[in-house]
Amino acid sequence: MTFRWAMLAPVLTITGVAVGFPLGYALYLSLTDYRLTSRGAPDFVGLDNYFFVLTDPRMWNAFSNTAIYVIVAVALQTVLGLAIALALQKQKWARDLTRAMLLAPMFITPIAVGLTFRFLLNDQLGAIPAALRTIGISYDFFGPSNALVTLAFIDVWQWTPFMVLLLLAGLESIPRQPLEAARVDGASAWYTFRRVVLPLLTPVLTVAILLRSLDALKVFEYVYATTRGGPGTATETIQYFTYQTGIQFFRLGEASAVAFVLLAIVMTLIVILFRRLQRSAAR
Amino acid sequence: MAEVRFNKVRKEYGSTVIVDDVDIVFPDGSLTVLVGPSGCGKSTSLRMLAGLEEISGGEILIGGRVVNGLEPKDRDVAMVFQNYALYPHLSVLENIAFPLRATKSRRADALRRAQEVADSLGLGALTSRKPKDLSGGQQQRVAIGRAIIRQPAVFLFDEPLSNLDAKLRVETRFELMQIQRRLGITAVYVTHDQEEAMTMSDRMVVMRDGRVAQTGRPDEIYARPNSVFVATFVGSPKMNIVRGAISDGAFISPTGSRLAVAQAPARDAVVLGVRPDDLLLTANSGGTARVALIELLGPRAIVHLDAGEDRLTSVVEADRLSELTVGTSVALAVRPGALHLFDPQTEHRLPEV
Amino acid sequence: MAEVRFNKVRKEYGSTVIVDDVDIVFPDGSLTVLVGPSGCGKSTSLRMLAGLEEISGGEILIGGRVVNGLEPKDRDVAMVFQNYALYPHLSVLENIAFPLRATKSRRADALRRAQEVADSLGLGALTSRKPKDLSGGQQQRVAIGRAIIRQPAVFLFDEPLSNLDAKLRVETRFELMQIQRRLGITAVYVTHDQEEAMTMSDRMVVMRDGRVAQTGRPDEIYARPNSVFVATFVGSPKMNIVRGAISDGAFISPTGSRLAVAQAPARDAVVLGVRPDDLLLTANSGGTARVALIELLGPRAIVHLDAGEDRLTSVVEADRLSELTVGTSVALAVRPGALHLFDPQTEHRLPEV
Amino acid sequence: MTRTVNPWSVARALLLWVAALTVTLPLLWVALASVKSPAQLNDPGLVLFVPNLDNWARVFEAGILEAAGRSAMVAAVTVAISVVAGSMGAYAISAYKAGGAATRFGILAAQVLPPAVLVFPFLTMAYALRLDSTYIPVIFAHLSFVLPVITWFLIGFFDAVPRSLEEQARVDGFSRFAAFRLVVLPQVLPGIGAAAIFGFTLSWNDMFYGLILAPTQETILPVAIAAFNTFRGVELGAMSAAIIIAVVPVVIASFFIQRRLVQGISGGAVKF
Amino acid sequence: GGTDAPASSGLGDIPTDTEGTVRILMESVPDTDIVIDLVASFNETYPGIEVEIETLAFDQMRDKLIASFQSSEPAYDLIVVDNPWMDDFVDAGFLEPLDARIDSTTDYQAEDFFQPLVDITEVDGVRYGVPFYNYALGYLYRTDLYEEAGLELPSTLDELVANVQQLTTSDRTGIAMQPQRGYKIFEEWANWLFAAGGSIYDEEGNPTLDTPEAAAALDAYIEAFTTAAPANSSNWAFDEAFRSVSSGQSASMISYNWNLPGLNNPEGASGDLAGSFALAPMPGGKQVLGSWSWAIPANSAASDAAWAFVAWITSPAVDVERVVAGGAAIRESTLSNPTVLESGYGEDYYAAIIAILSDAAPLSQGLGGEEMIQAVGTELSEAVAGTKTVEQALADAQAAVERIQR
Ligand SMILES: Nc1ncnc2c1ncn2[C@@H]1O[C@H](COP(=O)(O)OP(=O)(O)OP(=O)(O)O)[C@@H](O)[C@H]1O
Ligand SMILES: Nc1ncnc2c1ncn2[C@@H]1O[C@H](COP(=O)(O)OP(=O)(O)OP(=O)(O)O)[C@@H](O)[C@H]1O
Ligand SMILES: O=P(O)(O)OC[C@H](O)CO
Ligand SMILES: [Mg+2]
Ligand SMILES: [Mg+2]
Repeated sequence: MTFRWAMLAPVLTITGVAVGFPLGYALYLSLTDYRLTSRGAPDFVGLDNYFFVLTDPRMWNAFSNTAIYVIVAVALQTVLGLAIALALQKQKWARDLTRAMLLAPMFITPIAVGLTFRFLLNDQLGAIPAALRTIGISYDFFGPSNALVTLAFIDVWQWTPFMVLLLLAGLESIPRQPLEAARVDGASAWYTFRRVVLPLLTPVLTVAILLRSLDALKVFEYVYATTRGGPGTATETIQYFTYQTGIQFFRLGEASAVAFVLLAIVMTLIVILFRRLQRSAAR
Repeated sequence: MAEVRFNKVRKEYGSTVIVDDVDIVFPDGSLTVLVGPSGCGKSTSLRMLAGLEEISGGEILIGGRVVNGLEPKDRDVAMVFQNYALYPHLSVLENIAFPLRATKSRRADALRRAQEVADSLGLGALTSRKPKDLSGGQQQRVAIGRAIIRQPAVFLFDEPLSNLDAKLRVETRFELMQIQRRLGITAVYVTHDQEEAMTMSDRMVVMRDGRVAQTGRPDEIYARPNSVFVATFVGSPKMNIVRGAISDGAFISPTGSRLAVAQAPARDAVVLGVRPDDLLLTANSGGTARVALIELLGPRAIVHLDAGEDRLTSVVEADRLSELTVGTSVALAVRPGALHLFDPQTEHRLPEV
Repeated sequence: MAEVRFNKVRKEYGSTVIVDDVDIVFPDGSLTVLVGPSGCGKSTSLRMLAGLEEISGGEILIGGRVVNGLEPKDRDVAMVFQNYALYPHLSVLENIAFPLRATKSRRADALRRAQEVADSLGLGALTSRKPKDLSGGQQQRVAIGRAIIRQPAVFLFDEPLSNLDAKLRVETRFELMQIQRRLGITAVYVTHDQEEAMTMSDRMVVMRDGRVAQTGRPDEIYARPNSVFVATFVGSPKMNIVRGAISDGAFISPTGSRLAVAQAPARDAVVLGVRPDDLLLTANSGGTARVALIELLGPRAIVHLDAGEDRLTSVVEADRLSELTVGTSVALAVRPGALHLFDPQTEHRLPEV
Repeated sequence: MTRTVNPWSVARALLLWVAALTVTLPLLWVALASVKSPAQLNDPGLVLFVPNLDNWARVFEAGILEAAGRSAMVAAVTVAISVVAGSMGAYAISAYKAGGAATRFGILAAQVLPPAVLVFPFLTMAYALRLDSTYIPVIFAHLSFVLPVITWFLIGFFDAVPRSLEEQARVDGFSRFAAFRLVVLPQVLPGIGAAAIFGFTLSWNDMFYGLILAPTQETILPVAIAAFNTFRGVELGAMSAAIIIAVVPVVIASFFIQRRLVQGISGGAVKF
Repeated sequence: GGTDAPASSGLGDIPTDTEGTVRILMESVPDTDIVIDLVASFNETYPGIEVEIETLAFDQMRDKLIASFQSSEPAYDLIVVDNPWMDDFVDAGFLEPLDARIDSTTDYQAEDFFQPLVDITEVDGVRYGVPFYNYALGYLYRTDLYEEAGLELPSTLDELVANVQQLTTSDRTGIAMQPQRGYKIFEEWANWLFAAGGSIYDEEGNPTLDTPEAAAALDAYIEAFTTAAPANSSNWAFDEAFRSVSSGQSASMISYNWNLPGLNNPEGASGDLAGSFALAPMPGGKQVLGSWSWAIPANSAASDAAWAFVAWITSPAVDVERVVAGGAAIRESTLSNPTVLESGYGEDYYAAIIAILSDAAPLSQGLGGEEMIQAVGTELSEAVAGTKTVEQALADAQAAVERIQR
């Protein structure tokens, strides 16, 4: 139908240019030895970059750091977001104010959030360790075993509001009747939540988790503002790794290969997820 | 199995009173229908009984126990919602089993009982389907299954049939009555469809604007509605209501239409009600009414009449349509003994004479 | 004002045939009702006529012109959807005036015309409201106003009344007929409610599984349904259908129930149909049927009977209920001349004898 | 009627209080930092002091308002284009199933690509088309992530609009596009508002593309904020003032729009 | 590309009636602000040359600079180059050789620049830049605390460790360190390496990180970090360390020489502590050198005008003005100039700087400087975090540098 394509044309054109072109270009670069400091046409090296990065333990370390980060951050956001959304849904008093306030963190540029927490969590200069010390706790927020989790917490601080926003919307779109039916059927609040609310929220939850995970995968600013990937390589994430390889070390061909490895992994996960969703929707 | 009682029950939202000092007794084992126009407070009353709405005043008793403060789960009631409120993510069997599982029965036991209930409702073959793959009537039976599995003290039904098409509605209505009678559980049934109310109920409570307008057996209410409101609300096609005066065995409206009313005492100002089935027509060129439109309903037809400025309807046997066509002048009479008279001010029924 | 014609119209979705070689003529100025059970292809037919669905085969003609390839806007039709499809962001007046915007009328003219239409529909006082602030009946009239403002060649109605409650449905049905007759515009009206079809139509087209089952005047179809399907579909309560044999003025079913059928010729295997109004009961201790349940409908009652393994219904006058109570044994007879006989194989009507 | 204190509602209130404090305390700390002198900044416990507005003066002098203006402009243009193209595309995908179900997830996938890799293609394009002294390259780069997200958001909203509205308009005599514009679009306005605001924050918060692609000398807000993170230390006071400037208008706006935001989204954006 | 860039005259003395616009990308630091303030006086000599300076924070500036090299059109006419980039930029042909200009500029006195700074501008014997300012490191300490504890300045690494341990009390630590992974830890630790008698490269330019001196330096570094540095500070960089010292929570730090005026400024972060800070070379006398150099991009659209500005601002006379205003030293003569000694930050300070700059070496040599610094910095951080042994980390660092050099 021509109307359909005419309506789709602007998006297709713009994404074709704004996404398709850079994507294709980056794909091409990933097959060359392109360096930012080389000015001529780069040499075609086939899959060499891919072989190189796939055998580079630093990349896999960055992948696993990123995976841990995403899982910890998104899991916490989901649980907290759900709890807060549930609480907000029932709240009557000062509703707009509370909600507006709770949404504030997502409107701050992430680099600023990272810097703010770098100081808030500073053991000698920051308010939070100072407060913890008054109750006798000393915690090394950026120590080797804690730093990655600390970064995930910063992500939780900034992006739980987004979860709250989506889940609140999801909760408010759950039909009231099954919930009332469950009450009359004698179910406790917990049982109702587990067996009725949660399953009905699943589609929204899936979408929210997907959106957040895709975004959390891009973690760069917090690392950059606080640990620069350290101690050691404990907080080196895939985006930080790509940034260093591509821009700081000028090896854009290699960095592009990393990007496409990441894309392939994420696409695979999305396709699996999408299949499962389709199957569960069909059931 | 319990008697249910409303004692001066009130419900307010903010400053608006939705249900106002309602007193009703629902005898043990009876099927009582709450009926009334849209927005009159039927659902609200039912939901207060279920525990889904707080009660603003008065008391509700189930089996002699005041339940005002109790959670729904502590009231031992089961409810069928207007739109069934099935759990969309659960299968038919799991839907039916839900109340048992919620009250901590063992899973296997609950599913076995649910299978029995499903079989008894003719859902045996559909137990693994999801609600969206069922027709309206089947969904309705699942909702009933879920209500009966727990053998509660009271059944609550909120317009359970209104989403079904006409044919299915008649069939399901019949099944529902059979189940209620078999189990003997007190049932409260809400509908705005007076036909449903008439055909189903042991007792009928007609509500209007948050108050009880009339309570009684359906045939009693049909025969002796206590107000113009009840008179027009109950019965279909609805009762003809005209204002005028009676003298010399005839009712005359200000606009000149005339109805023969044998044996009625003379009155200056009165509201007269006559059911379409009781409005008798005779083709008569001197008649004060004219046939405006005829709707054929198979064996009978509804004849719409222009009588002065009043629009009246009469139900006639289809075989009389040869003498009655659009435009025919007719004389009107009220079937003897079928006259309803109301006070023109209060619109209350006048004492019979 | 135009005649509408379906010539061998087909509709396929993928490999499933939804509408199959349908031939219908909708005479100029007539109101034709398409009726049939849910899913039989009524809406699809109407939507092909409107131009909202592509036609897979055959031709549709409006006023003699083949419209197959045309966009809806080029067909000069107006349609009222089941859910009214009022534009939620526009006021009543703007909703009604909306189609005139497409014809590039001046805004002031359009609004003046819309006001006239609104007045004529009794919506004059509501013109600045938004659709959500209207009752169902009022919304329905806005939808009609929007359809009539353009004075199209053809009106299309897709179950326009099914969202209304029973009372309103009857009233609005009446208004709709009046408007259509006044304007004299060809109208095609889709419903699954056979009562609506019976009361409204000049011509009735009964559909089943994408095909036309019977076409004719409603009274003709009611009186002489050409198949078991049409017989049970048209008329309420639905026609009793039993299988058995006729001999000696009586019909006997295999399970032993018996109906007196005067003047019917003997037959070995036959399907017998009798409308509940034509099934006569006599309390008789030797009767083959038993009263199972009685539903009171005011002046009449529906009596449900167990007759062998058949479940039959009969409509009786309410005053006979004194002799008939649940459990009473009754003898059954078919009102003379009211017998319908069908072929047990094809389920087609048998030729009258 | 006596009501016992419900432990759930106590837990709920507690949770909300903790959440509110968790969100606001860091922000309050930032606000406090913005009126501290360099020496006072070294004392995190310092709450009572004579505030000074030096930091504020500094950020205003440094042109933070101009930077915010540029950011707002870039975000507004990005969002405007995204909304127009996105709503048309989302409608085509929703109503006409254009592209199939895979598109719905597919458009999101490119989101994970590192800006560090994508920025050079954009740059090459900007130079090739001689657009490097305009905001067009930044806007394009922002479109690469804002447009898919907005489109994706809107699909759900269009799913929630009954098809019959559009069909009604077509039988009322309108072309498909007119039906879309006059009838369907007004129904999803809340959704468009929600998506626009979300898209706005995405663009508003981006630093990297803005840094590389925006015209020389004309920094956008996140770059200006990040510029306080120098090799010789973080200018905490000035940065705090800049953060407040970036956040307060948006939070005030969200006070007014959050209700519509939630309603808009519950209209279907999160269904698929 | 360089093809369409306007031909450079290669001249040293640029006529004062030269017209043109010089677009410069610089890091936003106080030294840049001083340059900006001097532009007006430059225009008194060269009224036809407009100087446009864009300033960005370090990382932003680096990204933007590299991006600008991708342009076929000249984006900047003059840039400042940090030492690790010099070889890469030259190798890529981004920079114009300046020997001819330097040598033909009248009264320029190029030999007066501190030699280590000049070395950085030289690649394969050709000069591609002239010094802008140095950021050599030194030991910054609290004189009052040293006195109070009766301590002498350390002359060996062991004394340094012992001193900072002794300066550590319940509410103060002896030294604020900067073990943040990457650049920071390497920049700091290299001073310890020099103090231990080690070096980063041998004479041939091969890395020498896997040596006993390096191990001793790293052991000492870790010991000081665990015993005399603030708790939980493993992500600390310059900012945290500076705040710790300026707020009196730490007694000393190893940092850029020009921090001293800032620490002693009563308006600054030190408040009441201002005046009690002093600067000394590292024990053993050798420290890490950093330097920014002016350089002209090969595709500069106004290379003559750019050189006019560079030659002017680095000329002996203007350099005095710049240093008096607080700019970091590049010329020996400036530090003995009477005006500087009178109106600057004190003779001791300048003496210390002369000492520091006379024995200082940069972190990297040759290509891949940035990557080399990051790689070593990562291994050092592993050792401090305890995720690798000292030996392992140094061996890995050595291997990494060898790999990068290849
Ligand atoms: N939460 C509420 N706040 C304010 N008014 C309400 C609320 N819920 C219901 N009402 C009002 O209470 C009145 C009674 O509502 P109720 O649902 O009981 O009517 P009903 O008799 O069940 O009508 P229907 O036949 O349409 O279901 C209505 O006028 C309705 O608008
Ligand atoms: N887009 C479609 N794809 C496949 N099948 C369809 C589609 N639309 C309708 N159908 C099928 O076509 C058949 C006829 O549908 P139609 O809507 O015409 O029925 P109807 O007679 O109007 O029923 P109802 O009374 O329920 O409105 C149904 O079986 C329906 O499932
Ligand atoms: O310019 P500075 O003195 O802030 O420091 C520059 C860095 O050390 C460059 O590597
Ligand atoms: Mg209700
Ligand atoms: Mg239909």
